[in-house]
Amino acid sequence: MSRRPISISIDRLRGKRPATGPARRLPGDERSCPHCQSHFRAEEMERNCYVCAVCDHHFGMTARQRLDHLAGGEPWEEIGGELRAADPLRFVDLEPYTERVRAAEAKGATEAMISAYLEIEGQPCVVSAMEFGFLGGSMGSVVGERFARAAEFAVARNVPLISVTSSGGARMQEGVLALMQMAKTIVALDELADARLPFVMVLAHPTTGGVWASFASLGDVTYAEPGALIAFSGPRVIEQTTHEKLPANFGLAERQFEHGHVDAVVDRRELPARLGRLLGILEQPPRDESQSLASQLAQNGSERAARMAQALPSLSRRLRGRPADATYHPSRGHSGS
Amino acid sequence: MSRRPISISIDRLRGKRPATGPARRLPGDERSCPHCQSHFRAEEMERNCYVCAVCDHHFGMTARQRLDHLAGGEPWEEIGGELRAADPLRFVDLEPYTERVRAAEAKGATEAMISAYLEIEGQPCVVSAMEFGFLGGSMGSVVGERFARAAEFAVARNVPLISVTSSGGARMQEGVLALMQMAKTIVALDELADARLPFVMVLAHPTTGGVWASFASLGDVTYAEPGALIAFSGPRVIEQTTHEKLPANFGLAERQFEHGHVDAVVDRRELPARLGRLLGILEQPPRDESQSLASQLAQNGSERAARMAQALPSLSRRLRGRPADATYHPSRGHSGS
Amino acid sequence: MSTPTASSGRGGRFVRRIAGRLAGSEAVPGDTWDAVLLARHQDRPYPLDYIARLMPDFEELHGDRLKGDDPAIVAGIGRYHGAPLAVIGQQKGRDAQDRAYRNFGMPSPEGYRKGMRLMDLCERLEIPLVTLIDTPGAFPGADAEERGQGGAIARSMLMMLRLRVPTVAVIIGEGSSGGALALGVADRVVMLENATYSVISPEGASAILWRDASKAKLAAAAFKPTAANCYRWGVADAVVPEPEGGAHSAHDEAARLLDGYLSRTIRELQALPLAERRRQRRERFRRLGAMREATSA
Amino acid sequence: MSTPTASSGRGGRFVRRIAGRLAGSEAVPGDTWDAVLLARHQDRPYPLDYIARLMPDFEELHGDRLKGDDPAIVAGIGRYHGAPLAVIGQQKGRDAQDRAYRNFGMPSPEGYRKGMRLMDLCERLEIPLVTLIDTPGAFPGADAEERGQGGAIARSMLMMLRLRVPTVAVIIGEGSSGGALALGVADRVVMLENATYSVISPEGASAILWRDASKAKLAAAAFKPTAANCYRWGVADAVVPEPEGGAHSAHDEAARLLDGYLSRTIRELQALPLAERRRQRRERFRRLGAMREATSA
Ligand SMILES: [Zn+2]
Ligand SMILES: [Zn+2]
Repeated sequence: MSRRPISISIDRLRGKRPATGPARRLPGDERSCPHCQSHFRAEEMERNCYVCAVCDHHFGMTARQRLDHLAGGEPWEEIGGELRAADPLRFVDLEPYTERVRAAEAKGATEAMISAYLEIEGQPCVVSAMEFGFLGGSMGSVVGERFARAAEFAVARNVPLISVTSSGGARMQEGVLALMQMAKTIVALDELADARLPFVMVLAHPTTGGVWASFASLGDVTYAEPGALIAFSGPRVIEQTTHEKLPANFGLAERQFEHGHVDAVVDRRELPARLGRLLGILEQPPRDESQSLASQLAQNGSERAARMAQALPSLSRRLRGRPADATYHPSRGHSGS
Repeated sequence: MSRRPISISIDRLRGKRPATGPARRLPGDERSCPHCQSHFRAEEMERNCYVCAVCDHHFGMTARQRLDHLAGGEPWEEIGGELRAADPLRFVDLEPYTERVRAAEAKGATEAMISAYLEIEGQPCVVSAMEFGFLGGSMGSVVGERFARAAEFAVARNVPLISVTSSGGARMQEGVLALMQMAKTIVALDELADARLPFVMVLAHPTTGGVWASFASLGDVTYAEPGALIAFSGPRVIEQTTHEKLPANFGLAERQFEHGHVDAVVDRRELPARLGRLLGILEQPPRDESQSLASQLAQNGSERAARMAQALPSLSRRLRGRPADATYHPSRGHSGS
Repeated sequence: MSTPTASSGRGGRFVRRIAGRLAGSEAVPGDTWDAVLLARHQDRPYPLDYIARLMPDFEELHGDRLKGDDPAIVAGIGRYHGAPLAVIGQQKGRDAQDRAYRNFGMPSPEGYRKGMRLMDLCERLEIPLVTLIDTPGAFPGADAEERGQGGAIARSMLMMLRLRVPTVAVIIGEGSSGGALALGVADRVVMLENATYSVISPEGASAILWRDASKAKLAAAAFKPTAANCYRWGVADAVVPEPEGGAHSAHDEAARLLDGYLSRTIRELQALPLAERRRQRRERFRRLGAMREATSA
Repeated sequence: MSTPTASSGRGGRFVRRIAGRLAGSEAVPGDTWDAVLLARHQDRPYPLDYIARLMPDFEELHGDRLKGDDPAIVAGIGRYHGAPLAVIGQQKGRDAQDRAYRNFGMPSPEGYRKGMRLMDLCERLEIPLVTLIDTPGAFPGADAEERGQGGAIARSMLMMLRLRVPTVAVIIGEGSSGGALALGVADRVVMLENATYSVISPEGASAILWRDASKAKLAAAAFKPTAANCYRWGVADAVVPEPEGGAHSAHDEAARLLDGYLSRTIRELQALPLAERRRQRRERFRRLGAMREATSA
């Protein structure tokens, strides 16, 4: 595996962004909820993590908003931020790919994924967050590369990798090279697995196509946001191909949970705490400390058990006559292991 | 793993069996087919591999008949034949377990499975065949042990393992020790896997309960005989527990094939040829011979391809300008690897 | 034919695998049915009761990534004595509604496959595994059969056998049939004092062997499925004491007693080299059984 | 913004991953739609046609051991040059009835899981694997989605990436979308001369990008999915020649030409140490892509 030096643009820390950076304010001063028609001002939206305060509808978030939210407003360190889309096919559909990219970049994002090193509730980790606003969050070469570098960075720092997806799938304008990014993300996860590091997925609306059919399906633990569409083929393609009438909740997070593809549907406002707790659970103690700690605690556990066992005269009768070394004797001390 | 010396009773080779051995003739002179009511004499049955010549119904076979059939009438070498059932629980239901075993042994079989070393169509292998006539082919300690020794024998001789099942499940009269035989068969298969040896299953009627839920489900390749019932819970238990009305073909080999649990439904009369061919396919060439053989044949293949490529002037144009070492050049000789 | 206590007899000699253990004192016969009732007591702690006490930080995982999520099996990862620990357990319900939801602790293939998904996670992230076994058996349904109930159980056993991380199986209540053993192929298999482990439920055996559904007590006495007997047979490696009066009477205390055994055992297993742990695990299940050897065929 | 052929330009410099290859001659533009039609020619050999010619002794395996058997994917083991070889391929039907039976070569999750079952067998028995790719994509059905189409594809890729045995993926016809790549994560990826490999079918792209179902030719020209282009981009490691006139005109010859490549390549891969083979396989997919680097943010 070729390991390029990992470049970090620390000039992109929160608060130091250029004025031409991502819009911190939503266009206009208000947004209305597509579900319940409630109106919210931009600062109300931000305060409530872009969730409707009335009906809990989860609005889209930019990648930067996502990283800020997970980092609890603390700065984060971008990984692979210098990468930009190229146009290997010189692709033109209704307009040239280069023009589409230029227009997307002009809105402030540099690509459809930002990878960053940060802390969630005190747990250091790497997060790759997708940006649906950049060409539909489509996965081209830069997304694949930023994801791979995120995994490699996580391996280098020995921290878990988290990804928040929001994507229409592979970026068609990069042709078969976009398809190959699916495999690239798998390679990255395999390296992460070699390092015994966890990979946690957060499926935001929408997670479809080649993103769902690659790394987004492979979380050790997989959360989804309420109402997120999660599918390989979107509802329109399915209805056109098979002439099936799809249920209204087809592919939504809640239904994917029922079908066993998601561990939990988690409200975005609870996500940092939930992720922080999970990373805490998964943290491996340093090898040596682990053994001594385990030994200590086991000793404690055994002493408590021994106290309890005083009240169990019936047990010793039942266990009588057995080879001592194979039996659990709560009243006996431990030999060092 | 403790490796007991493997004991082989070669005095049980075909033709040398004591008169008190298994009945080579079926009781009475005829049997009638339960499906089409046709009548057959015993020698007709044997000639047609105990398959109804009219409707192809597969009758039951004893383990010895099965081994004779697979070995093409050639002798086979029993493995673990000295093992006999014990009565660890001193179990009594409507009659004592010891009496049931005594009665079953009196009919000629020594237990519900015979393991043997033999050749199928010239392919040496170990076969464990079950005997439904011995307490419903139930798996007790002896069946587990004979299966495990079969796998260990296969490892020692570096040959594949085949099993033909016909069983009602675990032998209840041996209690939880019978249950443990399921795990024992799994251990045996894991040893076989360590030795990179194939395990081929033949599911005969019926394969149910703990046998289906252990080794019988784990064939690298799994054949089933037509009409064989294959299930963890039998139809009666299911109907009593869930009050479901089961379809007539519930759990039958053909339906299990549809549900993806069986590779092929194979007529018994074709079984030896089919198994022989499969073992031939799976046979690993000796390491060194493999490489030289492969090298030789690849050379041949390449020469043929080179001849063909003469007719392909368009190809060389299309491939022009590429780095030579990454391209397939049929017209070029091979460098040794 | 010889009986197990006779070391020689007509036509064979006893293979002394379990003879040493059987020579010990017999179980007290009257206790058997009581043990069956205690093992199934509706106030007995279930996996989530132990988990809540042993691991306040616990993340339950859901779904087999194939078809669905089976509430009869709970699976997840928690923080245990300063390190991650994975738990898979069969979960019965306590009230009528919950019992139906949990399908009376009878897992479907999806449940075992959820467990295997967690085993895969354990393997990759090097997390030890504890299974908590309490089931009347795998669910006997036509759909479950067609989705591969037998294969799910078999593969679960194989996967447990192959795991490179330390594993402990605890029979916390009723361990019946292959549906229990599917989670029972561990480095150490232990039973709570009042747990039972058997090839079939007494009711099932009664219907099949006695052809009379009312002979469950008789069947229980015949199977002798108590912890003490399973220990004698080598099926259980240890018996973990319950609070006086049974685990149902004091969940906290039951959890503390289990904690003492588990924390010590996981530490001991982690101290073993991988190859030795796997050798022991295989050997443990390879040797179980009781049989004679015929002197002549 | 720079274009790929310019090595420097406004705001960035070109990352030279594929620049060397792209500097070669462009594909002949008129060939693209012909290649699409040829790749889908109904007389083109399908996996079972190659298998019958390369491995007269072949055992097709069926079923995913979970839910069913998918006829859109064929999988099995055969005797190839004196040793076992496993093959997984997408199988289209030739006549109307067979096409419907094979679901037009669009696999369901069961198909990929049948493939993974075979990969597991390859791993355990040390049997090399060849995949034969020919699909318009994975089946877009609601049931397939609910049974985990996305996860099946992802896991198939991961499993191929992790295999310890030599693997070769051959695009024999139409390689479209993740449904094709699911079988394409191999040590060597090669394309037949008239095969195509693309992120989406021209028709799909036409409907989505041009919002007009009739622009498939335009889409094909834009995607440039030919073997020659895929080779230039590093997506294909080699191009295997077809008989003059195309593989559909001479199945035997097409099989012989493939045989020459496969037998040599499997032998070469077997000669590599495992660690080196896996390193190469990872590196192969790790490096694919084309991008710029911004000099300043
Ligand atoms: Zn709202
Ligand atoms: Zn008949």
